[in-house]
Amino acid sequence: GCSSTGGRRAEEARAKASATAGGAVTTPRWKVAMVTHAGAGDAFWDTVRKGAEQAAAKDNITFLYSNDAQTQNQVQLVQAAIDQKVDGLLVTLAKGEAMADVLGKAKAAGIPVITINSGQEFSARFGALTHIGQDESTAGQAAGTELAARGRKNVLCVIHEQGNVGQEQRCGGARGTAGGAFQVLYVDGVNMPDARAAVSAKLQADPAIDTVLTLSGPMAATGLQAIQDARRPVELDTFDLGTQVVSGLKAGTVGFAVDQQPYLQGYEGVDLLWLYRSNLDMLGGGKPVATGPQILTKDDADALAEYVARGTR
Amino acid sequence: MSSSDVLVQGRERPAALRRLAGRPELGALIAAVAVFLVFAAVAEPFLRVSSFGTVLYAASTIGIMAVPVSLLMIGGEFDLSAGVLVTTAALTSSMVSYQLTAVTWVGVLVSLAVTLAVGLFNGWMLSRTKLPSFIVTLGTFLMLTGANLGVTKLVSGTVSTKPISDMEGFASCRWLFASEVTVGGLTIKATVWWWLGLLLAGSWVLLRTRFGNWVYAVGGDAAAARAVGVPVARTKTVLYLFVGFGAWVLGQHLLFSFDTVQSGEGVGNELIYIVAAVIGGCLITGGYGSVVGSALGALIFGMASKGIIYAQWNPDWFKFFLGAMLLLAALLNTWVKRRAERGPR
Amino acid sequence: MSSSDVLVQGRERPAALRRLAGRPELGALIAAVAVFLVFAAVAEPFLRVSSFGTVLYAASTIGIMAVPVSLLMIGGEFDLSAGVLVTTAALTSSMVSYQLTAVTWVGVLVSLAVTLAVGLFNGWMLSRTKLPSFIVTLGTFLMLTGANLGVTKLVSGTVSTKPISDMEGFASCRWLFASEVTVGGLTIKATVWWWLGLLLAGSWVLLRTRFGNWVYAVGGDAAAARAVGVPVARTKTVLYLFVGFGAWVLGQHLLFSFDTVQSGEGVGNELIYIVAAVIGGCLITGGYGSVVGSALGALIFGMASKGIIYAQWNPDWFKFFLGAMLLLAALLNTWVKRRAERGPR
Amino acid sequence: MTELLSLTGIGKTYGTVRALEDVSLTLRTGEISCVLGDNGAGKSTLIKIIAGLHRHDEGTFTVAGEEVRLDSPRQALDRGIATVYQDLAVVPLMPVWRNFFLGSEQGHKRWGGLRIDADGMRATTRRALADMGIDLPDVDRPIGTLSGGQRQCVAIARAVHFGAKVLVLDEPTAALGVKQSGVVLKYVTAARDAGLGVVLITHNPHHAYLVGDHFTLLKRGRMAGSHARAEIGLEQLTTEMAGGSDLAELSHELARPTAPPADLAHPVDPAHPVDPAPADPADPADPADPADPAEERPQP
Amino acid sequence: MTELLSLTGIGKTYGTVRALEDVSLTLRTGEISCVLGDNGAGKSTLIKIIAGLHRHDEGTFTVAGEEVRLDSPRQALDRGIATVYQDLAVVPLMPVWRNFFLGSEQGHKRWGGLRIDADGMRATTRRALADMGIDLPDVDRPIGTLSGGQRQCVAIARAVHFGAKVLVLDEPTAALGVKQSGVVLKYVTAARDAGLGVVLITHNPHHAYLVGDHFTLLKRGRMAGSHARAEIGLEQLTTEMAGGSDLAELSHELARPTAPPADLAHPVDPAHPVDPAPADPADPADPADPADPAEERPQP
Ligand SMILES: Nc1ncnc2c1ncn2[C@@H]1O[C@H](COP(=O)(O)OP(=O)(O)OP(=O)(O)O)[C@@H](O)[C@H]1O
Ligand SMILES: Nc1ncnc2c1ncn2[C@@H]1O[C@H](COP(=O)(O)OP(=O)(O)OP(=O)(O)O)[C@@H](O)[C@H]1O
Ligand SMILES: [Mg+2]
Ligand SMILES: [Mg+2]
Repeated sequence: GCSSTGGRRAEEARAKASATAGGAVTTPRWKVAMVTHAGAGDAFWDTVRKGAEQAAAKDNITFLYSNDAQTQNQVQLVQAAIDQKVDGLLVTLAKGEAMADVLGKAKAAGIPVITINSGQEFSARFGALTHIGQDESTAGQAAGTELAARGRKNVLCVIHEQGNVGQEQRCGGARGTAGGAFQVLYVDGVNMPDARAAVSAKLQADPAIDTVLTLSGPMAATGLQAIQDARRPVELDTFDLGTQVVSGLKAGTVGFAVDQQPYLQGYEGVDLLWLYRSNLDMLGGGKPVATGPQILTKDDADALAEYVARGTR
Repeated sequence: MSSSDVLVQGRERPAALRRLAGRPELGALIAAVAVFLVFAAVAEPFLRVSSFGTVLYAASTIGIMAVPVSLLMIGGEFDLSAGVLVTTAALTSSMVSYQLTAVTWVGVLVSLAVTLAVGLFNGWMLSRTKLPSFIVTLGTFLMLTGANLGVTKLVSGTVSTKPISDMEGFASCRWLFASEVTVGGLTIKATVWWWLGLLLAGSWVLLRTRFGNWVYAVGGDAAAARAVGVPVARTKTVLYLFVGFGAWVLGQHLLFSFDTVQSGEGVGNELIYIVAAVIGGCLITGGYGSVVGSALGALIFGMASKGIIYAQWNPDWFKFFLGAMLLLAALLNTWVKRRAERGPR
Repeated sequence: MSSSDVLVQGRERPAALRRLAGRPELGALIAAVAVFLVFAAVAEPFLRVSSFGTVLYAASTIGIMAVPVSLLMIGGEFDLSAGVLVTTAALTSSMVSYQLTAVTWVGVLVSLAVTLAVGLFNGWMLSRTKLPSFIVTLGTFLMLTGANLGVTKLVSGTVSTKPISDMEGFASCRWLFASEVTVGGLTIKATVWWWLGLLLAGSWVLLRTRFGNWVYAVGGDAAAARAVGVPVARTKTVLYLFVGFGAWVLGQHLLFSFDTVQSGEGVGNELIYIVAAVIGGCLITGGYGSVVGSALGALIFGMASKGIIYAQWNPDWFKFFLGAMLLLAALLNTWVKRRAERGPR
Repeated sequence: MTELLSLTGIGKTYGTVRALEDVSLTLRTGEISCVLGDNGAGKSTLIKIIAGLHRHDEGTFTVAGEEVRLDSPRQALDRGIATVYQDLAVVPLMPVWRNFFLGSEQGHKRWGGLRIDADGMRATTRRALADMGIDLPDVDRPIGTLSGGQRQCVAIARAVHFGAKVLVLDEPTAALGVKQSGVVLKYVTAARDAGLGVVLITHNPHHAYLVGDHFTLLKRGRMAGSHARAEIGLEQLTTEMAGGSDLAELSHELARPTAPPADLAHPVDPAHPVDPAPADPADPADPADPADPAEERPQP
Repeated sequence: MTELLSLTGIGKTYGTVRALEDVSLTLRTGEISCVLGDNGAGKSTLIKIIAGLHRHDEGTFTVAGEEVRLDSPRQALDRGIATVYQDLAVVPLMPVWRNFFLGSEQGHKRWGGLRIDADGMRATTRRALADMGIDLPDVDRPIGTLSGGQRQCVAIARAVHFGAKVLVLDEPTAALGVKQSGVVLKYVTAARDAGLGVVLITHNPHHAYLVGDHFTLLKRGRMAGSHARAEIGLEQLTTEMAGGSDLAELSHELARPTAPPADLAHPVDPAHPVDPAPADPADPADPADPADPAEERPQP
């Protein structure tokens, strides 16, 4: 049987107007590789990649993407990109020092490098042209400031990948500026029922908690469920976006979201490499380019909904 | 024939006592009680009724899979793909319903067909190639992980599925897979009923049917079982189908309770299912164990992982405590079993 | 005694042929060649000398651990803590040197002591408690994962260690564990030499020493081995010490090549080591396998995982391809072995 | 006497080992066919082909006149061939009664045979074992904790209990005590009398001659002789089994306590053939050797 | 004749099963002590205690005058006790020669014994097996691919090869053919003559009486008799082993082809005790039964 509501048909109806125009550049077909420290199937990184792919399509660039969460594997992937003699390299520097050697090799091979997302402090040192992104600590601090402004007294920061530097920095930054009590909870981000039970357990154990801060869109959705389970008036705030975050913002169940515009990081990374190769341009003269943090609230929800549903915000 | 002519082979202690001591789950039961007592003592919120619901929910989401996984282990095989298969089930159901704009029940049924097909594939590969199940299901595990991501991106354009809560049939599916009832402060989720049902069915099949006898036999000594006419390949394949069924149930719960599904989920959970089975008394080499034990294993895991949170121990050391708890539970388990076997003096 | 009086038990084909066919690694060798040929055909960059260095490096970081892990598997046991133990080794070395402001060699030695102690703990728990190694090392795995994080946070305040490249001894340590030589475009990292050394040593010990004989025996039938006087517990403990040693080597490489260490890493690698061993012909149940095979397994894994990158296949499907390659390699492996055993007609 | 089984020119190779070559055997209803031979002669291999555990590489194998190539023991069982293997084919961790009924579980009537009748199966097992002189009050014990002979008894009792048209026994009395051996031989003759065909492997020529109707001798995988009972006497059979070498000579050597241990390398001297002791097949009242009842069965 | 082993009042319980109770045994140099008994009587259990595989729960166990409680077979081996187990204790996947030397590997001199002498070990294995009448050109085959009897021969050859002061054998001849059985008995007597003590378990009273100096009878875990050779004859031994029940009667029944299969439930009729056949122990020239050389060994 068919469903008369929702589903693909509804989406198609909504998206009738949208159309994409093909760009036309005259540069030869270059090859750009992006190597990130993302785990597989991470929505945030998917958005980064979408931006990069869009820019590559526009700039007549062959775009190669690879990712691995482990330092040594990410280094090997960068090396593999160098072996493939790419024309440009985009790298995340979540594990700063570890990349020093291999980026030196890229430099020696004459490959221009731009760092994205994390690792602003290493970028120039390792000879990158520029850095596009946002320091996780800075984002955390922005979240903390917002929490303080909203008068949250007791915050629970949910880290869904234990030992992940970026997530630690987000929580760490927020702890620094939030003012009130601040706790951390580790959950298993690939086991949502368990994560949900863990957060509700924590809420049951500590009645003082008045805010849950999650670090990704999907975890925000799980956090909302946990709050429901715990039957307590707890506010949920989050980093990054997602369909459920936007609908949460709209409905008022999500207080605010800290966004760093992942699409922009990917898009600008590729585009700047293209500009550099075709015209030796460099945005900001090589100074780091910030893509966030941006605090989004109920007011922004309506405007964002369409882009989030499309997977580009 | 006079009874004196019959050799009495040694003299035996009362059989009932020995039978209790020989039950694979006795140790797990005592370990579960011990873990409960520990947290009851150190974590005041642990004893609240509402907390009990949370722990039960956590245990049930492990336990639903631990039932077929323990049966499979008694049958002498592993399934490393069990964790991601749950995600596959949820993704399939969601994407089929969404893309066809069909009543969600269509997706639910297609999803069942897919999980059973994966189980069939595992069983078929195992019996045809004679490869160890560790390798076969590791292959399936990697392929499913890749396919979950690849297909989702291909179909949805993103790494997660689109919400389907506004579709027809969602409410009834949700009722079946993700509803909850609250009785006197205790919230019981649908997964708990499913768990209970699977537990009873699995236990009955194992202990009271001819198929259960075969499961023990193929795990204990496949060559001997084959020699007396047990269809070894078919038995193992059916066990993989069970795992597929369990993954389907849990996958539907995942979908209808969270509305959207991330394609990267489920990785690593297969180990937790195996742990639950082993803590519950299943031998890793097969041929021994019980379904009830796996439920106790799931309960221990659920209590330990949530108990640490209720007790508010330093979260940095969470995994450390969890590992220590598991080790202690397993130790207590074997100690009890050995004591029981030795019997009263 | 006349020779006619001696029973010839069946008539046998030339032993040399049978012996080659009986080698556990024959199938893995052919599978490795096949994987190489596939990527040589589809991925142009794969055949470059520099790429060869990258693949070799990737293989060596798996292979260093696959050597002791395969020995352990031949001895009939698992080690799920092998992956995080590598991280523990790197963390310990870094933090000890940094906190004591000592020559890095101090940290390196303390780290060796720690990894060996973990190996000893695993072996001791195994033999004292008679728990399956799956459970024991899963406990160690969780505890180490927790301790890696907990101790690092306690000591460094963050989840990664501080850089130590400006400390005394770093250069010489780096030379030993993380240097590289380039010969005609081919860059060979220190790990490759370590791998080769461990491979030769491991293979020699397994095939040519009394201890190697014991390893086969305790894995093949621990009760029988015990009955003829083999010190089963001691043999297994020594195998765990080997794993500790391998983890120490790889951990030092990570530290001295990347300068800082993330405390959350290493999880999941233990499965890759086991896969390398199994693809290389080790039986999951113990008693059969070879060290050289584990090296071929590591090579297959390294070639497949990097070959997919060189071939520029859709990264979304990376795991899918990897799983398919592994399954095909394992299939080819068994097919070859079965053909070889049947012999020429 | 209809033909139950017939093997013609059977050959089997394990990898590089040639275990059987050109072996033929025929079994009819109400007949006991004994297979004899030295260690490693290929007896178990022959049995495994009949039982469907291995496929033969050469020759033809017909069951009830139909040529077959058995792929699994199930097929053999379905054709009425029940087997006791030398390595027993029991699952050590399973309780005795589950092992007893494994593959032929007994269903409850009420549940349409789906639910097994555990109590009934326990009782049957206990009874079948008691009939063999093994009183095991607790048939819930894992069979791995039984003694070697007890396990053997379970395997034999199982095959006899479910035995259909052909009963195949691989050295059933090897691990058995005097009494149990007698019981097993009694089962064998009872099965024959009930019209079954029996293939019996044993190293004990007395046991063989006591019950056998036909004797097949294997040597290094080949047939070294095939005799009907009428054609051969116990002495001749014993001599052929021993490969023509002299075991009485051995008794001599054993009797010499001064025999130097260095002599160990040449235990059997083939140069001194002797005539084995003649048995007394005539007098049924003559109390037979209790361990090896050498009494001849009168021809019906 | 110094005392090698002495067990007094030994008891052993497995979980809830009482396998041994108040059993005593003494072994001196140059003596063969036979342990006899029905299936499940506790013979293997007794052997396992001597071999260090199980600890005894009650009683005292002294080796060379010193009271011991062996924790591992290694300790027994170090005290010079070599054992052949009923379940053989071989590792199926390992090559024959590695199994042969397992636990007693032979080192190369040049490497300070660290490196094993594989070729030497192969040659020794081949030789030791050939001595038993098993010619195995390829000792690199996994031992699991050998026939049951071949495996038994490897286990026996191993114990004999490394045998020190005490040789313990659990039903060594059960799976063996006529020739191999003879070889094994010859080894046993040679070991005795070399001054070793031997504990021998067998179901074959002829084998036992042929070589034994002392006979211990077990019944349901208790001693049912303990006799020096001088005190007991073959007939009496056989009767005691058979538990006093009548096996000749069985022969009668076997001889009746009309015996109804329903009778299967009562195979042994205890009501008809008979006198077993008298053996002729006097005449060494009398050619003995080749399968079961019943000839008596003259007292030294
Ligand atoms: N591991 C065990 N656990 C429990 N019971 C056992 C175990 N091993 C043996 N038994 C029991 O102990 C008793 C004696 O067994 P044992 O193996 O010593 O007999 P046996 O005299 O060697 O018999 P057979 O001649 O059949 O080999 C038997 O009742 C047996 O079932
Ligand atoms: N699975 C196998 N792989 C290789 N060779 C085998 C295998 N099974 C048996 N053989 C060999 O085949 C030959 C015949 O073995 P089989 O087991 O049939 O002998 P048997 O007559 O039963 O001997 P026994 O009386 O000792 O049991 C032997 O040489 C044996 O080593
Ligand atoms: Mg045989
Ligand atoms: Mg025994």
